[in-house]
Formats: sequence, C-alpha cells, structure tokens
Amino acid sequence: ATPKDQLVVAMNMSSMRGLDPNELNQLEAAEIVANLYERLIALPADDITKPMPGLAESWTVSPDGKTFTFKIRSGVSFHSGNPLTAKDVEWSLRRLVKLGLAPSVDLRQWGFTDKNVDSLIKASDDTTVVLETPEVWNPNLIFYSLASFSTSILDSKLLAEKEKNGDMGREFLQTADAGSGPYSLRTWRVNDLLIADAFKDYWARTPKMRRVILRHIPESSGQRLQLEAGDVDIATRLSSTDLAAVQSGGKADIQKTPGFGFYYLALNQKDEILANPKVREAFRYLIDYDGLANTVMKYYGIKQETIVPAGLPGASDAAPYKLDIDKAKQLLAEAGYPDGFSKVYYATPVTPEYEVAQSLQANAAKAGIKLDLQGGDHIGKFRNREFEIFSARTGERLPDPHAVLASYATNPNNADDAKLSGLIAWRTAWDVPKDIQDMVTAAAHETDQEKRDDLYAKVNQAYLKASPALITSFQRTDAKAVRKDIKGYVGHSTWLTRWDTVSKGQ
Amino acid sequence: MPDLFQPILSVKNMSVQFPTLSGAVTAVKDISFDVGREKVGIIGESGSGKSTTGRAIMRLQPANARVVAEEMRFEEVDLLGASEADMRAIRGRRISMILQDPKYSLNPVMTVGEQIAETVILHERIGRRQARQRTLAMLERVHIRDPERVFNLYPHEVSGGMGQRIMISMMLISSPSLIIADEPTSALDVTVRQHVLSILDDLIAERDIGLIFISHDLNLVKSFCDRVIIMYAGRIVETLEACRLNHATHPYTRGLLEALPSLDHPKDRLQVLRREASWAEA
Amino acid sequence: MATRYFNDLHNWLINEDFSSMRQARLHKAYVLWLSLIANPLAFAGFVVVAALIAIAVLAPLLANHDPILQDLTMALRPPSALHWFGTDEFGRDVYSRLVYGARTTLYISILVTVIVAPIGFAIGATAGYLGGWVDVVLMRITDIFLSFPSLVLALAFSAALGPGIENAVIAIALTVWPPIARLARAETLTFRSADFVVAAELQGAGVGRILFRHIVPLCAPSIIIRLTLNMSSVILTAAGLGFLGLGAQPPMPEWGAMAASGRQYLLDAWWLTTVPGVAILLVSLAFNLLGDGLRDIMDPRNA
Amino acid sequence: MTMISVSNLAVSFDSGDARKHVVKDVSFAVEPGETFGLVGESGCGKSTVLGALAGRLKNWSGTIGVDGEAISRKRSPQQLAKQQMVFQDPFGSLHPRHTIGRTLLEPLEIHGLGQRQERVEAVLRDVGLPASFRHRFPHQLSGGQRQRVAIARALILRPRILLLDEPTSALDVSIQAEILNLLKDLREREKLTYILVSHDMAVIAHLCNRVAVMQDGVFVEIATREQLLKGQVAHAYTRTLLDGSRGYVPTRARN
Amino acid sequence: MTIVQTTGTGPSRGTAALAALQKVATSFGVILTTLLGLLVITFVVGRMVPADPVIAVIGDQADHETYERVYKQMGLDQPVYVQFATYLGNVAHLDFGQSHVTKNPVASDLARVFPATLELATLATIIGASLGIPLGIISAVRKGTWVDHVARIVGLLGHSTPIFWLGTIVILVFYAKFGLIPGSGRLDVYNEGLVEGPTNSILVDAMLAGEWEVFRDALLHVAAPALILGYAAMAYLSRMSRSFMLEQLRQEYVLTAKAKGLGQRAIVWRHALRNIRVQLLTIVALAYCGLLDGTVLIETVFAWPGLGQYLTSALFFADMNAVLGSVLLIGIISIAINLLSDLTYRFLDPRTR
Ligand SMILES: Nc1ncnc2c1ncn2[C@@H]1O[C@H](COP(=O)(O)OP(=O)(O)OP(=O)(O)O)[C@@H](O)[C@H]1O
Ligand SMILES: Nc1ncnc2c1ncn2[C@@H]1O[C@H](COP(=O)(O)OP(=O)(O)OP(=O)(O)O)[C@@H](O)[C@H]1O
Ligand SMILES: [Mg+2]
Ligand SMILES: [Mg+2]
Repeated sequence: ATPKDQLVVAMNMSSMRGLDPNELNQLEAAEIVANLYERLIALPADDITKPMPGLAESWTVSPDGKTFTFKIRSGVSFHSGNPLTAKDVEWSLRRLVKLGLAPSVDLRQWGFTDKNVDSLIKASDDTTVVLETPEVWNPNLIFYSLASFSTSILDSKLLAEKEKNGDMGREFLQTADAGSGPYSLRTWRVNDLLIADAFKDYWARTPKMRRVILRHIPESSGQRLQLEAGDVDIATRLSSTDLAAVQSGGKADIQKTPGFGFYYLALNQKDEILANPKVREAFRYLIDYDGLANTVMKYYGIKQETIVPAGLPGASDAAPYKLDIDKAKQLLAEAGYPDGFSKVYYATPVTPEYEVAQSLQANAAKAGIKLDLQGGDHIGKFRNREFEIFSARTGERLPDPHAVLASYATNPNNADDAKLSGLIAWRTAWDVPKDIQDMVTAAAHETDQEKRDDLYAKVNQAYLKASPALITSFQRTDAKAVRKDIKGYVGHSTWLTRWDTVSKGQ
Repeated sequence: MPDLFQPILSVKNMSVQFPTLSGAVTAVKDISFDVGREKVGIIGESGSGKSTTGRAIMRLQPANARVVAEEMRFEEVDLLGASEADMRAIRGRRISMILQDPKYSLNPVMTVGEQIAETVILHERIGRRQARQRTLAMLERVHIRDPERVFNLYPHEVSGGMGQRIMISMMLISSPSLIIADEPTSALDVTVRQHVLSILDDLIAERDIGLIFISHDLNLVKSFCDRVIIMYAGRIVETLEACRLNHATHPYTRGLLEALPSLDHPKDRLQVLRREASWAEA
Repeated sequence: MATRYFNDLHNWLINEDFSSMRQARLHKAYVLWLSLIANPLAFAGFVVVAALIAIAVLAPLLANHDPILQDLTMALRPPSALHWFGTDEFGRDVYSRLVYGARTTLYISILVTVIVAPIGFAIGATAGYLGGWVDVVLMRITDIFLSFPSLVLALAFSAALGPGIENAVIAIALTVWPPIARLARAETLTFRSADFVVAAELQGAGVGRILFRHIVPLCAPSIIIRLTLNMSSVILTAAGLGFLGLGAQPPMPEWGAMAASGRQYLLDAWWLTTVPGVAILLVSLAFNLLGDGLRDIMDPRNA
Repeated sequence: MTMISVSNLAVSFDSGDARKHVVKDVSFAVEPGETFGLVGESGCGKSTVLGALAGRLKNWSGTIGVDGEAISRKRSPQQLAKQQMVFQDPFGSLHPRHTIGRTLLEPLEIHGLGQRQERVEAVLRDVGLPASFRHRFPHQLSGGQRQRVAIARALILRPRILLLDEPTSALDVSIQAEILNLLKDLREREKLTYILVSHDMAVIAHLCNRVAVMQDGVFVEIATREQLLKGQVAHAYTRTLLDGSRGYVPTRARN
Repeated sequence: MTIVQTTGTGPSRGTAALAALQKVATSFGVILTTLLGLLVITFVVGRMVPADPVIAVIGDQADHETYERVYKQMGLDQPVYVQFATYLGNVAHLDFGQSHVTKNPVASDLARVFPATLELATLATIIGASLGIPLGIISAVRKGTWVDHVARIVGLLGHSTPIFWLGTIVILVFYAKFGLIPGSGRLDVYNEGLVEGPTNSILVDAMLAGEWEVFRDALLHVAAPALILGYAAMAYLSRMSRSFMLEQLRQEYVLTAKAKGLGQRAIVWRHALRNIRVQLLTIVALAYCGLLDGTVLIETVFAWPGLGQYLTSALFFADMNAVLGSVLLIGIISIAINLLSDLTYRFLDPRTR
C-alpha cells in the first residue's frame, strides 16, 4: 500500500520532454507543471469555461477590448524564497513569446511576436501587469490562454542566476523547477520516477499530500496490477480492457475527462478520387461509430460526428451517420467508382488509433476500397501533404470552439508553399468553404457571447454539410483509474489536474 | 623365467559387437589368448579388431559396444563380473594402456607432471609432495634429462618422443602387471622410435610385467615381441613365436610378409594379398 | 505383400552398392531419415515443423472462419465451440488467424534463410579463404554489425525501410548474418588447407569454384543448423517488430503480432496472447530440437 | 633433357620476425621416367619441397624448371596440369560430399576437356577400380581404394610428373603393396616421372632410382638405389634411417 | 645415440612483453575503427528513420515557423556530413551532446540508466551461468538418457518462450496473486531517495551506504526480471556447454584418463571442464553482451528504467544523440568484454600463452 500522506501515480512518461513550461507540449508534463507553477488565471476543473483568479487577484478589460490590466496577488513567494512580483509575470510571458517554441502559439495566435511583445506586455508597478492585444479578440480567449500551462509564472531572479549563454534559463528549467505552485520538484529521473514535495509556504492552502510520486510504468497491465494491489493510487494510461476490469473490480473509479480534440480521418484533397465529395461522404458511412464506441473507444472517446466539441458553445449531438456499407457503395457508384479503388492509409500503431484504423480498413474492404494500412511514424509526411489517407487525433487545450475550428476549418491559403502546416485543414489540402472560414474568424473577434454561440452553431452545421475532408468520429477523452480512497483528484480538460486538492480518506 | 607360462591374463571366446543402422557389426569374434609376463604382439590390418580387443580387456569399449566372453580373467580378477568401481581400481594400477599419439592422448591444459602425479595420488593415496617426488623419479627413469623443468611443461611444449616417454611414465608409475600399448610408436620418427621402445623394453624387463603390443608393423613386432598374435577380420588366425614369424603358415600371415618391400630381399613386384572368405570363418 | 515390398525397398535404399546417382541420393536421404527416427527429440521437432508446413498449405481447409472478418459485437469472447480459441479485440476468430498465421511464420522463416545463408556464407567464406586484407576488412565489417545491439539494429532498419513484412525480414536478416559469416569463416578456415581443396587448386580451380563447389557443401550443414536454431529468435523478433507496427501489416495474421497486440488484453483475454505464444513456443522449440538433432546426425564430428 | 631441375630452392613461412626458413638450399635434377625419393624425419621440409614444385606454395626463391620450362610463381593452367600431387592421407584428400565421379570430372571441367564420361571410366580402369564406383562417396571406399581414386584424379589430366607425398604411409601393408605395384605399372605405361616422399627406406628402395636424404631443410646426401641396398651410404643419418626401417634393435642386447 | 630434447622454450620475457604491447596497440586501432564504423552506420540509419526529431520536440500541432526555428536550433539545417563531423569532434572531447527527449546531457542519462541494466544483466548472467553450465554438462554426460532430454527441453523452453508473456505471467502470479514479489521498478516508494550513491547501481550503493533495508528491497525487485532473463541466458549457455562437453568427451585424452583409473566425475569436472573453460568464458561473455542489449522487453514489462528502454524510446523519437551515445556505449562494452575474455583466454589456455 502507499503511504497515507503520499500520492503515487502511475504514468507512461516516455513522451515527456523536459519541464520548461515554455517548451513542453505534452499531457503528463503539463500536469506536473500545473502543480509546480501557477498562472494568472485558473480554470476550475468542474467549470472549465469560467476564468477565476489565480496569481491575478483581479483584472479589468478596457472598453475597446484591447487592454487587459491584471492586479498581481502579493505575498506570494517562489520555491526559491524569492517574492513573486509583476516583473516576474512580465518576464515570463515575454519569454514564452520570445523563445517561440511549440506552446508559444498560446500567445502568438493573438498577434504577439518577439518584436512587439516588449511593448505589449508590461509591468507598470510591482503588482500590476498590463497586456495589450494587437486586435480585438473575445476576452475569454485571452483569459483561457493565460490559464494555460505555458503561461506559468517563472522565478525570473532565479533564472537570471541560472542563465547560460543567454538561454533565459532553458537548460536549467528542463530538469528543475522555478515556480510558486503547491509542489516543488525534488527528484526527477527520466522514464523512471518523479518526486514532488509539498510547498510549505503555498499561499492558497497547505497541500494534504506531503509528497507526490510519479512512477513510470509503461505497460497498462503493470499499472493495473499495481493499482489493484494498492501500490499506486492512480493509473493514468490504462487500456480499455484494463479500465473495464478495474471498474468492475470495484477498487477504483474510472474518471473520464473529456478533451477538446478529435479522432479524425484526413483525406488528401490533392488526390483526385478523394477530392470527390461523394467519396468523402462514403467514408463517413464506413466508420463503425457504435461498434467502436462500445468496445475499443469505450474509454478513449465519446462519439461526436460534428466539429464543435461537446460541452462547448454551439455543440450539437447530431449523429446523422452510422456504419452503412450499402450506402457507401451507392455513393461510390455515384461518384464513378463502383468497383472501389485502393489507397495507402497511414496510421500510428498505438491504442486506440490503430484499432480504429483496422476497423475502417475492414469496413472499407467490404465496400471495395482496398486500404493498405501502414503503421509507423508518418506525421512528417502528413505535415508535408505527402499522403493519401491519414488518421490520428488532436488535443486542443483552449476550452473554446475556436481552437478546434481554427485548425479543422480554416485554411486561408491552400497553396503548397503557404506552409500553414500548423493547420490540419491545410495539411489535408482542403479548400475550406469560404463561409465557414469567415464565420470562424468572426466568432473569434466577437465579444458578444450570444452572437458567438450562434455563429458556432452555424459553423457546426455548415461543416457537417460540406462533406469535409477531415472527418471526425470521436471526441477525445482521457481516462484514469483512481482508487476509491483518493478524494479531490479531478481530471482537468486542459491538462491542469491539481494535486493540492487531493486527500486520502478511509 | 618360470612365470612366463603363468598367464596374467586369459581370455576365452571373447566377442565384441557394435550395433549400427544396418545391423550389429561383430568387430571381434570368439578370440582366445593368454598373456604371461612376456611381450605379446597383436598385428593385423586396419579394422581387424586390434584396438577393440585392447579396450575390451580394460573394459573401456564405447558405451554402445557389447562384449561377451566365456572367460576374461586378469590375475585373480574376473573382468567380466567386475563392477565399474573394481575396474577403476584396476585401471592404471594393475593394467595400463599407452595410446598412439601423445599429442592427443595427453590433456592439453594440464602440465605433464600433474597428469603423471594424478595417477599415483589416485591409486596410492599419497600427498602431493610425495607424488611429485615419485613423478620426478619416474621421469628420470624414462631418460628425461631435466625432470624438474619438464614437470611443469604443457603437452604442446614437448616433442613427440618425449610425449610418448611421459605417457609411459604415467602408465608405469603405479607398477602395473600388464600394459596394453596400442601402436605406441606409429606417430614417431624411426630414430625416436628406437629410443622409446628401448626404454619401454627396459622397464618391462626390469619389473617383469606383461605387455600387449598392438601394431601393424611386422618388422617391428618381429624384432620387439616374444610372441605374435595375428588377427584378421576380428578373429585370431594364427599365434606364434616372434622369431618364427618368417615361417608362418597361415596364408594371411604369409601374404602380409610377401607384401612387404624389403631392403634385404628386394623384389621387383610385391605380392598382393588375395583374401579368402574362409579366413574370416575358421 | 506390403511388408515384403517395404523390405525390398529398405534393402535397396540401405545398400551402398549404387547403380545410379539417384540411388546414391536416395540412400543419403534414407540414412538421414533413419537416424532422425532414431532420435526421439529431433523427430518430435521434425513432426512439428512438418505439421507447420502442412497447416500453412492447408490453411483454407483447416480454418473455420474468415481470418480477417471483423465483428465488433463478438470482440474478446473466450474459447467456445464456435470459436475454438476465442476471438480477438475485433471479434476475429483466433483459431483461423492462427492457422493462416502459420503461412506468415513460414514465409518469414524461409525468407530470412534465403537472404541470410548466401550473404553470410559469401562474406565469411571469402574472408576465410582469401585471408589477408580481404579477411581483415570483411571481418571488421562483421564485427561492427556484431557489436550493434541487435534488436536496435533491427528496429532502426525496419523503421528506416518502412513498415511491411519483407522489410522487417530484411532488417532481421541484417542482424542474423554476422554470426553466420563468422561461422562460415571459421568453417572455411578448417577446410581451406584440406588436401582436397589443395588438390583442386593444383588443378587450376579458381576462387569461385572452390568456394561454391567445395566449401559450400561442407559449410552448408552447420549454417543450416545454426539458422534452424536461430529461427525462434527470428520469429520472436518479427513479433516484436510487428507489435511496433513495423512487421506484418494488418489485417495479415502473424503469430508474433497477434501475441504482441494481445498483450494489452493479457489479464482478461488470456487466450489472445497465450494461443499464438504457445504456437511460437512450440514451433521454435521444434526448430531448436530439429536443429540440435540435425547437428548430431549430420556433423560427423558428433558421431 | 631433364624433367625437373631445381637449384638453390629456399622456402620460408611467415614474414617479419617470425620468419621460418624451412627449406634452406636445395638443388637436384630429375630425368624423365626417373623416380626421385625424398626421406627425412618429420618436419624436415619434404612436403614443403613438393609444395613449391607443385605450385601450392608461393614464397620460394631459387629456380625451378619443369620440362625445360622455367616456372614462375604464377602458373598457367597448362603448367599446373603438367604435374599433379597425391597426398598422404586418403581420408582427407577426397571431398567427403562429392561422389567419385564428380571428383574426377572436376579437373576436366576446369580445363574444358571433352569426352568426360569416357575419360573418367578409362582412368578408373587404369587404377583398377570398377566404373560403378563413380556413384560412391569416399566414405564408402576403403583406404586403398581412396588412394586409387586420388591417383586417378591426378592422372586424369595426363600429367608428366606425379608428386607423391607419402602415398602409402596411411595404408596397411597389403594395400601398400597394391598401390606400389600400381605406381610402378603406371610409371611404365605412361612414362611418368615421380618424386616420392616417404619415411620408409624399404619403400624408397623399392620404387626410387635415387633418393635425397633431408635433414633440417637441406639435403645431407643423395644416394642411388644400389647404394641403399648395399648399405653403402656416406652419412650417419642415412644409416640410422636404414637401420630404423629394419625394425627394433634391442639396446640391451647390444650393450 | 643422442636424442635432442626439443621443448618449446618460447620467446624471452622481453620480446613477449613487446609482442603483448604490439597486440594491445593493434587491438586499440581495431577498436577505434569498429567504433567509428558503428557510429557511421548509426548515423546513416538514424537519418533514414522517418521519425522527425523536430516534431518529436515541438509536437504535431506546431506551425511551420516554430518548426523552422527549432529545426535550425537543432542544427539540422547543416549537411549531414557536417553534423557527423561536429558530433565526432564533440565525442572526441567526451561530449555526447544533449538528448532531445530527456533534455539531459546524454552522458549523464547513460550514467543513470546503464547501471540499472548492468545490475540486471549481471545478475541474470550469474544466474544463467550457474544453472546453465552444470545443466549442460550433466546432459552431455548423460547424453541420450531422460536426464538429457529433460534438461534440454527445460533449456530450450527458456529459449523459445516470448519474454514479455513470461514476464507478465510472473507478475500476475507472483505479484498480483500471491504478493511474493514487489511489482515493478527498482525500489518501493518508501525506499525511494534513501540512497543516492556514487555508482547508480542501487544494490552496490545500498551496500556501500549500509542501508540493508534498501538493499533487501532492491534485491527483491531485481529478482524476478533477473530470473526470467537468467532463464533465457541459461538456455543458450546450457546448450553450448553441452556441445562443448560432448566434444571433449570424444577426445583421446579422456580415454587416457579412464585408462589411468579416473572415474567419470573426475574426468568431467577435472579434465574436460578445464579444457572448455575458455570456451565457456567466451560464451558467458557473449551471453552477457546479448543480455545488455536484449533487456528491452523485460525492462518494459517490469518498468525497469534501464538502457534498453532508453535506447528504444530514443530511437522512436529520432533522438540521435541519445541513440549514438547508447550504441557507442554498448559497442564499447561488448568490445571490452570480448577483449577481456580474449586476455583471460591467453591466461587460461597454456597453448595460447
Ligand atoms: N564405436 C564403434 N561403432 C561401430 N563400429 C566400430 C566402433 N569402433 C570400432 N568399430 C569397428 O570395429 C572394427 C575393429 O576396429 P578396431 O578399431 O579395433 O580396429 P584396429 O584393428 O584397431 O584398426 P586400426 O589398425 O585401424 O587401428 C572395425 O571394423 C570398426 O569399424
Ligand atoms: N604453412 C606453414 N606455415 C608455417 N610453417 C609451416 C607451414 N607448413 C609447414 N611449416 C613448417 O615447416 C616445417 C617443414 O614442414 P613439412 O611439412 O615440409 O615437413 P615434412 O618433412 O613434410 O614432415 P612430415 O614428415 O611430418 O610430413 C615444419 O616445421 C612445419 O612446422
Ligand atoms: Mg586401432
Ligand atoms: Mg609431409
């Protein structure tokens, strides 16, 4: 059994890439950073769309919607003992933009660049930070971004000491922490173990768990057995059968945290056959939504055929498609391919993506489409539009339809050399209908929440009708098994699960 | 020598069979002979069963071989009925065996001294020190000049002739009463052979023991042994005094003699042995 | 009557007084066969390998379901009268996949042998026969491949070559040839100065003739035996690669990939990994026993 | 005209510090149809001389002439075919997995000669083996039969010279007699020139016209057959060898 | 009559030392070329692997600008040979670069993961050798009897069982069902962080620190994976020892020993074993090298943070520095082990002295 005052979590850490909040880009690392650091704004796990005060006690938005003024909480100190001031906030946010690494999109997408950030983000005194946006955006989008792990506030004084060759402390931060969160990093051995100790001077509350231990257990069966034996409290990467077994075993609860991303199928529109809308539609009838939902996808996803993630404004539960081979055949015949065709199909050989792909392969075969399924790492080819059919999943972190739609439904320039490879619509070479793109852009700038909700509902319908080249089937969920005596461990849709709220009861 | 006629070994109707894929092969068939304190040569062509006979006496035939005999007696011991433990006490102490090629018949990773001393330690239960003394003395006895040095050599570091002398000392150190030498000099040069044989000859005379000398060299057996047994196809076709070999009567023996080129009686053409089926049956 | 006929045949085969080349060959095979029967473990291995071949050939007759037909409603069912070895995560019949998988397994084994034996032999024998700098260069290359972590080499190459069973086989072959080359070299060294090779040289035979007409027949048994003994690790490596998406591609049934992908269901659907696992175990055990037996039988030094 | 002329032949193995001079300075000439013997104890360099003559060894110096032709280190197929070698060990000199027929066909293939089956049958007849032996493998033959096959293989290219390296020392006396007779017959019939290595003086005296006694890489004496038979040898070492081949001389008796 | 007593006096001590030195010098050259070849191949293969190291760092969804920026930062815009030359230059200064995945210097990563694998492989080799060699010898001595058959089948099963399957079954039975062994990893959470020693091998460190509780815990953790690996190694070792022993028992000197009156036991364990110890040493060394890189699967099943896992994940994320560093390490180790066994060989076998 685990010690009473310690939380032991089983994880698969093999894809973790350092602990620098401005560099990492991955779920497990994000959860750790969420607890080592704090951000201006907090999004409660149970009401994810509602910005709450974090390090910022309060804030105001100027009437033109472009200037945000944050009042920084005083009396907060970093793990190093340095007091946290507005200067640290200014330095941290600028650092994110200037380093320009993967998570910098969180600010860059609103128009911040390494050129303008020094003038747009400023600490006016020790407790006030002023942030200006180059354009008017819906303020929630900005607040959500400031709640992301990437906008964590770093200890600028400490990092100044640790700086090497002007790296803004990057090397140091990979394996150390410079935060003010409820836990401080004690030991980290990559692909082995991470130990975090409770931070005594944490301002909000005293964490009940004196220590949190994350163990790298790559095998699902290993995690499950340890969980059932009580040697770990939480298992985070279980296969669906193991989840089912744990659930029926009664020692732990299964927590399904919905995420804002989809399992998708991408049909390259540079391919003549796949560019045919009827062929695209035919593929929708080849996905065994219900069969998968009850088996492979039971814990990994929620059936969602539309494009706005469930739980967000404009979402709909319309499900007009279901597995229908005959219908698919008919569509193919109408498109001029009664005898089908064959295509190369790339998918990553990981659960459940590969199972979903194999299911599609089997159904397609019945409709006469021969899919040559190739496992392996093909993301590079997908990004360069060098594929025929590809499937994977995304994980957007903003609790707002904009994040998903910007990637799935905008493609301002469909030319090869535009290199908008951040957008999966561009990668698919899909010339998204203009009205959809316009509505998505308008909604992001719209400050009136009702109009916005309306716009998203329309986009949702238009997307469905467009017979998209990016077909969504399941909305991603992340399932964890939590032993019954663990209270307060609540999965967070934007990867910010907290440990300081956890307690162990009998 | 009165006890020359008192046999130390007597074998009656011994046969040895090997099972093979195409039925059992009888390598030795119903042979009988006695050995006293004398030098008995066994000659015969390759495959006639000489080595098999020698090994059967020591009960060292391959595991799959089947040995049957009416009687096999060595001094007071019944070799047929002796247990494996009895045999171990006999081998090396009372009957010894010298093999053809010292290059292969010595353990390559043990010093020669160690290998000789092992025999006395095993049979006489004496200490290492004492065994070493005995070994050195024995080495000296076989005309090895610097026994102290040779004691610590490995087999690959000694010449063929020396190797065979080491083999002799190893097999004679426990004073056995019968020695079986299976072609002890065939791997040696003529010059060395003479020396090795004379050492063996001396030791045998000195200790008054019996020797079974297996060879296919007629000239050698004739000049070295007292009696000769001639084998053909697993049978003994003839037994005679060595000095009378030239007057052998059996056509096989005669054939062998005629086939030999000779310095003293040069012939233009050699006689070729014409085998007769009856030889193998008689 | 029949026994009489068999006796005659036996006598004709066992007789060493040949009247034709064909009889000589048949005799050789027959003697091998007799020694095989006489060695119970090797014979057991032979029977299993023969069964594997038979199953592979007769797969369509033996299978009672379509091996690639999915039925998600029937996923992960335990063994029953309908599905003898249960069903997998897609509701496919494990028994039928096992039967068809024999083909893949056999295919891999044969392909690896076909690639590795000639390459390993050519490199090893050339190095051993020619000696000198050729030997140094070739053996250095062999050493480099030998000191590579073998699974990593296979992984890297099959990742580089792209997924697919043939590519996986090539990648595996890359890890298998160095020991074969070493073996071929060692064997060649023992034969290089044999009198019959010298005799051929003195008659003017060239390097190629000596290597392929004289050395090959002598090295072949030990190389084949070594490959037979390697077969289990070849199958297991192919399995590992299959699990990583680099070996056999779905929906092709392959034992290794079946065992590996069933691994995540091991605790609840034991049959998924256990059935192909036991099949792999049996076949590699059989290959091993057969290889050991062949070595005992064919190598005169082991007589 | 001499068939073989060798002067100042020296052979060494291994280069550098480990260099070993095995044959130091050897000269002799052999007439056509003559049989020239070589005796000496193990390791004195007899086989090495033959190896250099046959073209098996390359690291020799001095001059070798065969059939009036000076031989260089690299030989043409014709030059190779002119002399063939028979080895000591009949068990090691035939390829264990080749049938006799294949062994005999091989030289014909190498030299691109025709009428192969006929030649094989003829040469088998020459060495006194039935034609049906073509289908056998070496392990199915006795030592003497194998040695006959080895001789047949050497003869099939119709060489002028046979180099015989202890051709009978692994054989029983009865078989040795057959082979020695065969060699004698062939020499007469085919007008062959032999160089015969043996350690048995009786064999040498039986077959050779002259013999070179070798010790430690040099010839200590070249004696004729008559000298051997009469015991008129000059060198003590030659005498030792002669005595040795008569059998065991008890030292006790001598003392 | 004089008989020349020829004995191999061998070269004098001085020349022997010189020859040994020469030998060392050539082997050093050989090692360097082998390692260089190893690096070249690894580099080339690494370049061929389709996984994109940049994407591995920035994630799938990053945009093109970020991609370009990181691409340059990682030095991938330079020609391959320049990258390789730079790498070689760094290696010459004992700098193995930084891992993209772990963000640590590769050298410090290796210093952490390698001892874990070493610990496992060493124990497994000890287990495999101490069971496999006697088993092989016994089955050689009893060739063809049921003892031989059983011993061979037991050994071969170890060679033919999928390791991941066996590993999971062992965990299931001995951990989950009977609770006899600890689950996975190297230590229980209670004992984490109690010893942070100089060698990174917990067993050794705990022993040095005198933390016997930790030592016991670590030993319990390593037991199951080491036994499973040891079983696999045992199969190989017992088969090889069997055939070596059979070979020896056919030798003429065995007959001599029997003729002296030695019993079977003395012949096998005193005479024959001494003749095969060099070969045994070689195969134990080979098995050890094999285990060092063959631990991938068992490390995954038992969540053992060792080199096998490190290397595979590096490979999958195209983390070239980590891959090169690990391959180099394994290469050096396997060359070193072979060299060592070569040297011992010289020492143990009088014929090669
Ligand atoms: N282990 C065995 N299995 C089968 N047959 C055997 C075995 N050992 C010997 N033989 C056969 O027994 C016969 C006699 O062999 P043996 O070795 O006694 O002959 P030998 O007279 O010593 O011959 P050589 O002079 O060649 O040493 C031969 O025909 C041989 O083939
Ligand atoms: N390839 C070789 N490399 C090094 N040394 C060699 C080689 N071949 C022969 N020798 C050495 O040359 C010497 C003469 O060898 P050779 O074979 O000519 O002797 P031989 O007179 O034929 O002896 P034997 O009667 O034993 O056949 C021996 O000391 C041998 O060790
Ligand atoms: Mg014999
Ligand atoms: Mg010679």
